[in-house]
Amino acid sequence: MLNYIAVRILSTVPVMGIVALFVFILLRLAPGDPAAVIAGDYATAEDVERIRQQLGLTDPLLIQFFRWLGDILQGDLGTSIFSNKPVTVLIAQRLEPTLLLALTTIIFSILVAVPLGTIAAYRSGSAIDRLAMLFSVGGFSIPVFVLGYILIYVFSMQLKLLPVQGYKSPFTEGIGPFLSHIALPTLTLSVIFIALISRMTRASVTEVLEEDYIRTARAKGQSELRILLRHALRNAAVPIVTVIGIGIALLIGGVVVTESVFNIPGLGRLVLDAVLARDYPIIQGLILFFSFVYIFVNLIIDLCYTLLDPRIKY
Amino acid sequence: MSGEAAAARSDPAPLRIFLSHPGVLFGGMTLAGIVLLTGIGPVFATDPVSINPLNRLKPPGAGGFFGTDMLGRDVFSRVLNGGRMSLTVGLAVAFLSVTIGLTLGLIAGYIRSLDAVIMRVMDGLMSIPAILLAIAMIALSGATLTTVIVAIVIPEIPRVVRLVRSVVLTVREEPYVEAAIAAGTRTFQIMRRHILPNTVAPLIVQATYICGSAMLLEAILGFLGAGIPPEIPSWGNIMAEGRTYFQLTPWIIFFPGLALALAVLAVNFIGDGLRDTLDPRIARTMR
Amino acid sequence: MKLMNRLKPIIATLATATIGSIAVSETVLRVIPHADLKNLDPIWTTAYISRNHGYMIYDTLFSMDENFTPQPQMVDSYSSSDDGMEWTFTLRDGLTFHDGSPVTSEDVIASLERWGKRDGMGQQLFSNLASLEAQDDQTFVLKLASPFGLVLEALGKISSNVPFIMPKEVAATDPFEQITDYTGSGPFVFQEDEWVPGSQVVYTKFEGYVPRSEPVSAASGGKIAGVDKVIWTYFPDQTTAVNALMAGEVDYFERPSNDLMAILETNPDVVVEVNDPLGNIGFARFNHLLPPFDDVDVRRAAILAMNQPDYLAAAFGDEQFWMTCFSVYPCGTPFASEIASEGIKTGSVEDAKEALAKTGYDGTPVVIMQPTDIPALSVFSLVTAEKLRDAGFTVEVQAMDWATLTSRRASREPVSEGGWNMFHTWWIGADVMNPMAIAFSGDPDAGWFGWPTDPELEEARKAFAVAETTEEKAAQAHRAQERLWTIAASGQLGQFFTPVAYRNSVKGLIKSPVEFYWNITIE
Amino acid sequence: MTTILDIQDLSVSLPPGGDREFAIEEVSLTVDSCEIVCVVGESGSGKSVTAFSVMGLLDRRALNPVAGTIRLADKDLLTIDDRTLRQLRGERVSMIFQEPMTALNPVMRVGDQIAETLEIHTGLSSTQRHARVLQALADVQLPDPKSLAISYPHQLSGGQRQRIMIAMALILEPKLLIADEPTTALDVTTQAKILALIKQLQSSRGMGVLFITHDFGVVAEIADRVIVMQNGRIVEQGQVDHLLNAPKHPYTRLLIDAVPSMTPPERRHSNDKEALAANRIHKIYGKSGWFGRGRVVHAAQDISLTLRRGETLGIVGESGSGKSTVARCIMRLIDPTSGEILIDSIDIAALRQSELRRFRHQIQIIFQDPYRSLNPRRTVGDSIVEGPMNFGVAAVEAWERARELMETVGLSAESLSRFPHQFSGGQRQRICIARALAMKPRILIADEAVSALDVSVQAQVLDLLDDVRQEFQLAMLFITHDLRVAAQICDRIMVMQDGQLVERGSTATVYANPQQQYTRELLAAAPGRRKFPQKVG
Repeated sequence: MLNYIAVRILSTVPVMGIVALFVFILLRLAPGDPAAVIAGDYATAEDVERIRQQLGLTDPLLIQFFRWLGDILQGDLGTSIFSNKPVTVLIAQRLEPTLLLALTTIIFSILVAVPLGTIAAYRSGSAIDRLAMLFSVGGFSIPVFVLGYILIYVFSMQLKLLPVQGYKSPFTEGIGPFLSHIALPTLTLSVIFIALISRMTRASVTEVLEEDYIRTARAKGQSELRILLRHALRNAAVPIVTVIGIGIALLIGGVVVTESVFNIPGLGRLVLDAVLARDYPIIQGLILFFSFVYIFVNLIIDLCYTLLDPRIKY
Repeated sequence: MSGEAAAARSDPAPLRIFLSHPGVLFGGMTLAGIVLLTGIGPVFATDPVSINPLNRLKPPGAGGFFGTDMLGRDVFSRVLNGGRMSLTVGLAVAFLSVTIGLTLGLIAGYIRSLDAVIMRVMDGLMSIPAILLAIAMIALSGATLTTVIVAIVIPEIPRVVRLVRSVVLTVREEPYVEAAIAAGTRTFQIMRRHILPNTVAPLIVQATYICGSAMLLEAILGFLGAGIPPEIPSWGNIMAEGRTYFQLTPWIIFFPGLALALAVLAVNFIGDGLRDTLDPRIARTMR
Repeated sequence: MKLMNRLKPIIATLATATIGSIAVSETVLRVIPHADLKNLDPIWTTAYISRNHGYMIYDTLFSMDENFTPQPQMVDSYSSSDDGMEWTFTLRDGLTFHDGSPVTSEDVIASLERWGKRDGMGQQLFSNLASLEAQDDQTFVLKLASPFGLVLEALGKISSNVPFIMPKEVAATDPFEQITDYTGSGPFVFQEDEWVPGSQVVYTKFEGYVPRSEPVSAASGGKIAGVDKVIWTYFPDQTTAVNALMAGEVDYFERPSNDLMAILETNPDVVVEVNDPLGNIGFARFNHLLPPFDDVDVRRAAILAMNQPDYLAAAFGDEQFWMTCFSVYPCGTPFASEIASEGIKTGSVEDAKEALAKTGYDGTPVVIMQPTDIPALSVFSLVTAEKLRDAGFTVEVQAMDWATLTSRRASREPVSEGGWNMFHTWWIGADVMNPMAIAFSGDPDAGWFGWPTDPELEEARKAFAVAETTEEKAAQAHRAQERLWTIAASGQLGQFFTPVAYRNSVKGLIKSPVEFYWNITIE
Repeated sequence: MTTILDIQDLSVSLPPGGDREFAIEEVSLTVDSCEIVCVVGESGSGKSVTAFSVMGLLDRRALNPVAGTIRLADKDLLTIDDRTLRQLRGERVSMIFQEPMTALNPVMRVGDQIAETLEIHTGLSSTQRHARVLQALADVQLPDPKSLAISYPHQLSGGQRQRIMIAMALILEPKLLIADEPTTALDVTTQAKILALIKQLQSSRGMGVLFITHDFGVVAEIADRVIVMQNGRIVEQGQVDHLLNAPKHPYTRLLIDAVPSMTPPERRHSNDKEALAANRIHKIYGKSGWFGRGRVVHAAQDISLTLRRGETLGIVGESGSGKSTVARCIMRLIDPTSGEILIDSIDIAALRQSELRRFRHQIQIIFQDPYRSLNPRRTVGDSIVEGPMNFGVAAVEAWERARELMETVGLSAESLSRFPHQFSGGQRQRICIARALAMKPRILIADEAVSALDVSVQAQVLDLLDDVRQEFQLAMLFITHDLRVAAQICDRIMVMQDGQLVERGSTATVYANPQQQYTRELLAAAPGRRKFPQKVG
């Protein structure tokens, strides 16, 4: 087991390496020039050149890459060209809102999606099933931002139930404000995630319900509900958990949009600003960071398999 | 005898089931309708890019069926023409990612030596959130139809590769493949004759999903300001441009939004239909 | 893995990384700025948001009043020799930096020198400068080598780059590197630990600030902080911003999209008004180095097609927010006039067609760079594209974001090698009030992107610089305008005003081209 | 003797569009206490449907009882409500299934799975339940119940799992046990033990058992009464001895005759020249982890064999004995870790894939599962001509030969243009044989080639194999777990266990007086030795 964890962790290193290289190349091949942006309207070509040198953009690519890589290994993701702040600090500032938004979304989605998918699977072909699946397909079909606008319009502007925008930290401003501010973003972000999970739950549970041991449980005289909870869900868990892991990427993507719509000062906003401003260090740092999170989460999930299914041994 | 009979009964015509699938019926009709409209629409609709500042933000009726946008352009004709672009993106992405993914997947699944390399790269790509990758690529290398398509294709590839690879790995264990090996069939032929056909079904299904999500992603990229240049209308950038006016003139977002939702819905329905018709086991490998 | 351990600190600092909380006792002004404050050095960048930040925390020697005449701000008294070659300035008493140390001539000189290396006008001042020396802590002397008539205009420059006064050691920073110490002597103090780039900036009242006695007039007069705290929260999304203002979650919205006014005006608690008397001037800039716009007649033809109302209506909607202006200097400013402006008034595609036909235009495609992330400019580009097409040009619109545009417009290469033919932008009125503005340069080497060449224009600008009397200045200004029109340096797209919107509880906004936050109170 | 189960005129309908209207039709049978009733039939005979309708476990979307009654404990199971039915299940009637692996919940400790039954039907405390579970495990003669109770199904052997199932089924001492092919998935030795166990428990508890099977050997071992089903109808029933010795219905007779005899027929000893020799073949499976080597499995340990033209060499053994590994090594479908495989004194074990291709046509193989041996997407013809055409045979010629071969294996030449799913299992196996023969091989390997087939079909395919062997002078390597089959077709046999060779010799000798203990057990375990007098020479 430990052996496996070690292997698994080691195996993420090349992946991270590839991500790093990919990101680096991506940014360096791009035409946009941060120096010019910095130099501003009145700058002459010389000024731009000067700035470019200060940013070390004139060195050979390979040197730039390894310099950068070296820094990363020392935990230094570089310094923002514009705000002059260390990328790690910028990330730290923005981590909380994104993290909590992601968490509330995941929790909410699971609470809704798993029962939904299970019922759909159990009553497969029934009205409930059709409805649930229609919803889930619908979830994949509505652009996140349109949904966000509609929710704001209905809940904030018309019903005046919830605040329009912003983020309140549960640590400094209390749980109440936090919840009221996070509610709409969570709802917005959850729809696609619910769609994803409920689909997988349905597929997985449907498959499990075909299994012989379900028949055995019935032969014992077990009640249908118990069969679903104790036998079906337990065995259907692995693919569901897996899809949640893969969904993290989807989630991070959604966060970018949701945060701009609801004006949440999170990482999604940060990356967007950085890209539009050509703030290379931030873009690199963030994409690396997100990939790391993704890989890490999926690593954890991998290890959870052993708990969910004793047959999986490492 | 009954054993024989029982066997002979297996495998009814999948096409019939497929076509009788309610989702497919709905999806197919809707999609056909949309394609038809976007196809012939531009003929009778006005010029989607001609601007008319004095006739801006007119509600539906006053300015064309769907009203006009902030430049006084006819939303109706923009939606029709935009559909063309969105569908192009959807189809192009689906086609490209499937072809590339298929090739890589076959290689990875059959040539052990390359497997590790390819899959590591795929893992790397997969771990970068699609939207981030896309906005980065587009914003950095300039938004054109091509860059948008490429930017959406790249994150999609790994999923296809994994799917194909898993199919290859299972199928290559099948006795009939071993029989073919025993019959001295060359690897390439084995792939072509025995393995490739097995990947087709799941790939078609996957393709429909990719197509749908690509159209959505295009819209979202537009919203984030990294979409197809407004010169060429697409459902995505129509909505993106109109979003400032969401409360003032909802129709600018509503109509393209509706069109998009319908199209994606249709495509997804067809995908589900295919999935249910084909081996349900592939349902698991789908998103 | 290593990275993980290294990232631990991030998780650790989580607690500190929360949005600044607001105590009820203090009065707070919650502002939606027009842009995200990306960097804090108003000398290093010309970004207007950084300039506004500068006005919050720094003070200036002179500052423009409503009539755009420079008035002393930090300066108490000053005198100049009869030939105007030697100037002596004395600082007010009681000027202190946020750290309590007094403001001295040394600080002033260091600050001006740094500014002089980056700012256009500053460069001109220093190029005519013989010496700039401190007499004592509060007095310093400026000696000119050659006549320069705009000493006070330069020192009182209202917009980027503004000669803000920083502490000596801060001003010692290489002008091409950002400062890292944000100590100023202005009416507000920057709260660095509460700054979340991309989202929030927090300022608190500087108790130690000694305002002038005069009433506020634009940038001049006594800067009295009316609130304890000013919080800028950047909204990337207009719709959300407007909703937030209407829901009373913010007090003041610097630059709502003109089209959203319709919504805002429906809300009784929200005031919408134009605060900037000058507004902004839309420009269509040609690249004078590349065909087809290396030919003055082709440029003229293009300008003939440009009809200001079309641009303005398309970009800014309701007419209350724009007006046509056929002067290179903002209408309503001293040098504004319509001398030689006939050519730009026509705005008729037909005339353009005719004119173009007479030129040797060979159908060379016109590459227009369209900044899709800036709505107004994006619209300008589309309008121009349409007009030029109708006028018989071959047009290719290339969409990109502003960042890409700013880097690409610096290229003098042919289009095939990343060059360009046209792009659109605007200058805020205050920046183009006289010929000195770099926008009007006729010198391709020192000049602004587009690089028009016209010695006579340069003469006019130089003459303006040394002109003593107002009449003389006016004469040179008009000469410059006449040249600019004749060489068809760039297309004039008219004057537009960006209204502000605020809760009616906010009082005491200052009429000015630049947003100031002193003198504002909340009821 | 009281009647526990009484089924009268039960008919269960099939979904429309099938080849017949009813899965079972007018089935009437009874099970008394203290008796084991075997329901025998081939696939599709409806024997399982009968069993499942008693449990009320039919898939209602497909199968619906339309007529008749099932009386158990003076209730009609077809009319009572689900609650009552659930109560009866496990308490009065319980069931064990064919595949104990899939029948047990893989993520639940077996102890808990047994306890679950108690949880449902009794108010016992968890400690009491635990005690009962341990008792039950002991009753089914499982060693060390304590540790077994906390283990997961995948950690147990097939036999142990089936015992768990039995313990689970019997923990509430139901009056009726339904056993659906409970030993089919097990090795022959294990099967013998399980059968013994069931019989013992049945008599000690005086239950009635409804035992579903396809194997007359098993019937002979365990049944008191026999019911023969065909196409959903009962064709004959009666006391076991009576029915086995004097079957009335032709179908019954056919089934009984199809059971291969344990006595090898007289065979001439082939002195023909050697077609293949394998020397000291060794196959090791080892997962070598990042840190050091993982555990290593010796799938086959220096196995040597020679194979003459025209003779059939059998390799018999139970699952995991390594018999298939040897076959696949010789095929070079997997690469032997060491050892040589000589054809015409060329060691093909050493050849690289590219060089190997030239030799491929000389050895051909037929697999166990007829449903996976043919590419469902290619016509039978395509599959058959593929090989020859790989070796440059002209299409016309290849197809001509294919037609002949179809005749040879007893199928019509037209079938070439049809797809596999249009054929039955037996027919597919014939096609596979044709495909193999198309290569004009010298050596034919049959890897459990008849194991998946119904007895009647099995017999025919066996005959076919024997015929083609003679006709084409093939050297045949016959892999099987079924001693009866081996007895009938093999000239010589090798007995394998755990990857090692236990005993070898001419079939007759080995069967007559086995030298090794394991071989004796194996032979002894073959079901139905005692009750097929006319078949045990």
